[in-house]
Amino acid sequence: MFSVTVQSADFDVAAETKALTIANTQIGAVASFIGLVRGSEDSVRSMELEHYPGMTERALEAILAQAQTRWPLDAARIVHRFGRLEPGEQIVLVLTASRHREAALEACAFIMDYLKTQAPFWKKEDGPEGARWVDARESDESATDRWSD
Amino acid sequence: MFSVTVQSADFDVAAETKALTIANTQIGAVASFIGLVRGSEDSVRSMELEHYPGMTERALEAILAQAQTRWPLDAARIVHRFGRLEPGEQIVLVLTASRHREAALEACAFIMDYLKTQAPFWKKEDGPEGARWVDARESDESATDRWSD
Amino acid sequence: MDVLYFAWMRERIGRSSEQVDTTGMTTARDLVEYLKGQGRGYELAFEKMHAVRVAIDQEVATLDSPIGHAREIAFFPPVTGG
Amino acid sequence: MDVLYFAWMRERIGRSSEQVDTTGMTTARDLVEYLKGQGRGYELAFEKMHAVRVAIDQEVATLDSPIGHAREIAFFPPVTGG
Repeated sequence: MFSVTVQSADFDVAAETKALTIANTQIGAVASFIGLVRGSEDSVRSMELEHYPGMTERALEAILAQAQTRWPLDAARIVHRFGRLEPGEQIVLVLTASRHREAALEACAFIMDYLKTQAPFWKKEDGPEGARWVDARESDESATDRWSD
Repeated sequence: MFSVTVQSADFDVAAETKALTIANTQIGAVASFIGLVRGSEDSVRSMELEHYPGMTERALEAILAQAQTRWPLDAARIVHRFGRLEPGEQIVLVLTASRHREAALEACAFIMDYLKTQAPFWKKEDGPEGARWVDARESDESATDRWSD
Repeated sequence: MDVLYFAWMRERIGRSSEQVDTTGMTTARDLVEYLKGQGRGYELAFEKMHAVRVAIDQEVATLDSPIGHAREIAFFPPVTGG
Repeated sequence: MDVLYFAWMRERIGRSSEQVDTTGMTTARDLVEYLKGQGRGYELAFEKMHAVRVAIDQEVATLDSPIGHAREIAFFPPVTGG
């Protein structure tokens, strides 16, 4: 019901949603977020996603555990890819399921905000001027802060 | 890029997501919401969803137009089913796509809140004590109100 | 004028639509007053007016909205989709 | 002790992990000071300490965290996943 997977393969949001909800007809709401590689010939041509095996899974599980203490979730799942990805490809999937929509939607936003600053992934983009490591965004730090109370 | 469909058939969130994003590699974020029929032998055994053909599509399109004025969306879609549905079946899909996750996630929540109070659908649930029309929820009205400013 | 009913209002009235001659009526409320005199089903359908919603030509309206140039007016309870 | 490096820190140092004898070191900062003396690549990797993150046994830590009983310590830049 609460699980994370770090994989190089692509994922299917419909299949993941079905697997998450099929055993529980008390779930009325499923929210999801999918991150995609943005890019073009003139900007990002491909991306390499590095991660810290072992710690990544622990960090993602800790985020799901935190979300469970805040919202009445029936199920949640994170799938995050690593390795080489092209523009338009799926990077990350967050799924949250609850009886009510507010919990599912808010928990989904919360998990993404925390994932952005807590999960040990690093992106290296390849573009017309060569490869460069993506800088962390200040706005991601402040997005995490909005949940602290 | 911005479309609504009211149909009795089921939908596939993966196929809908792909169709929404395939032509635009500037999209970095897709948020989605799926509503499911909650129920069991002891509560809701099935549901009949009635709607107002013509007005329904207009109301959903108006909600997407409102969302576009508030967030920088690249694409969005609503699929809403009508007719007879069993527990666990998908009722509604909202998909929002943007460059950034905040816009996609917030617009998705906004669209669902407005859909709940603005789109002419009515649910009739069939349970162990017969069929009954679902009452509108006070909390849905207040969820819409939180967006007015 | 086409008059449409949905959900439990449709069930109480026993039909989903009908033609009504609205000559002399100004607002949706006038139409409601006329319909309430058309039998027990109508009376029950319009019994709790706080639970009655109105759309004129498929746009949300109020009981005080003018119906002069409308082609279609619909009555229904608060919506419960999503 | 296993010491791990990720992203541009790994590239600057030229390796993803190594064994370091941490006898006599108390905190992650002591380990950094030692590593900075191991060559130009290490110096560059630890040049901007505000951009260096530490994990001890796969848990987020700080430079002042004790490393006494740790099996694995990792250094990496701010994360950019999602």
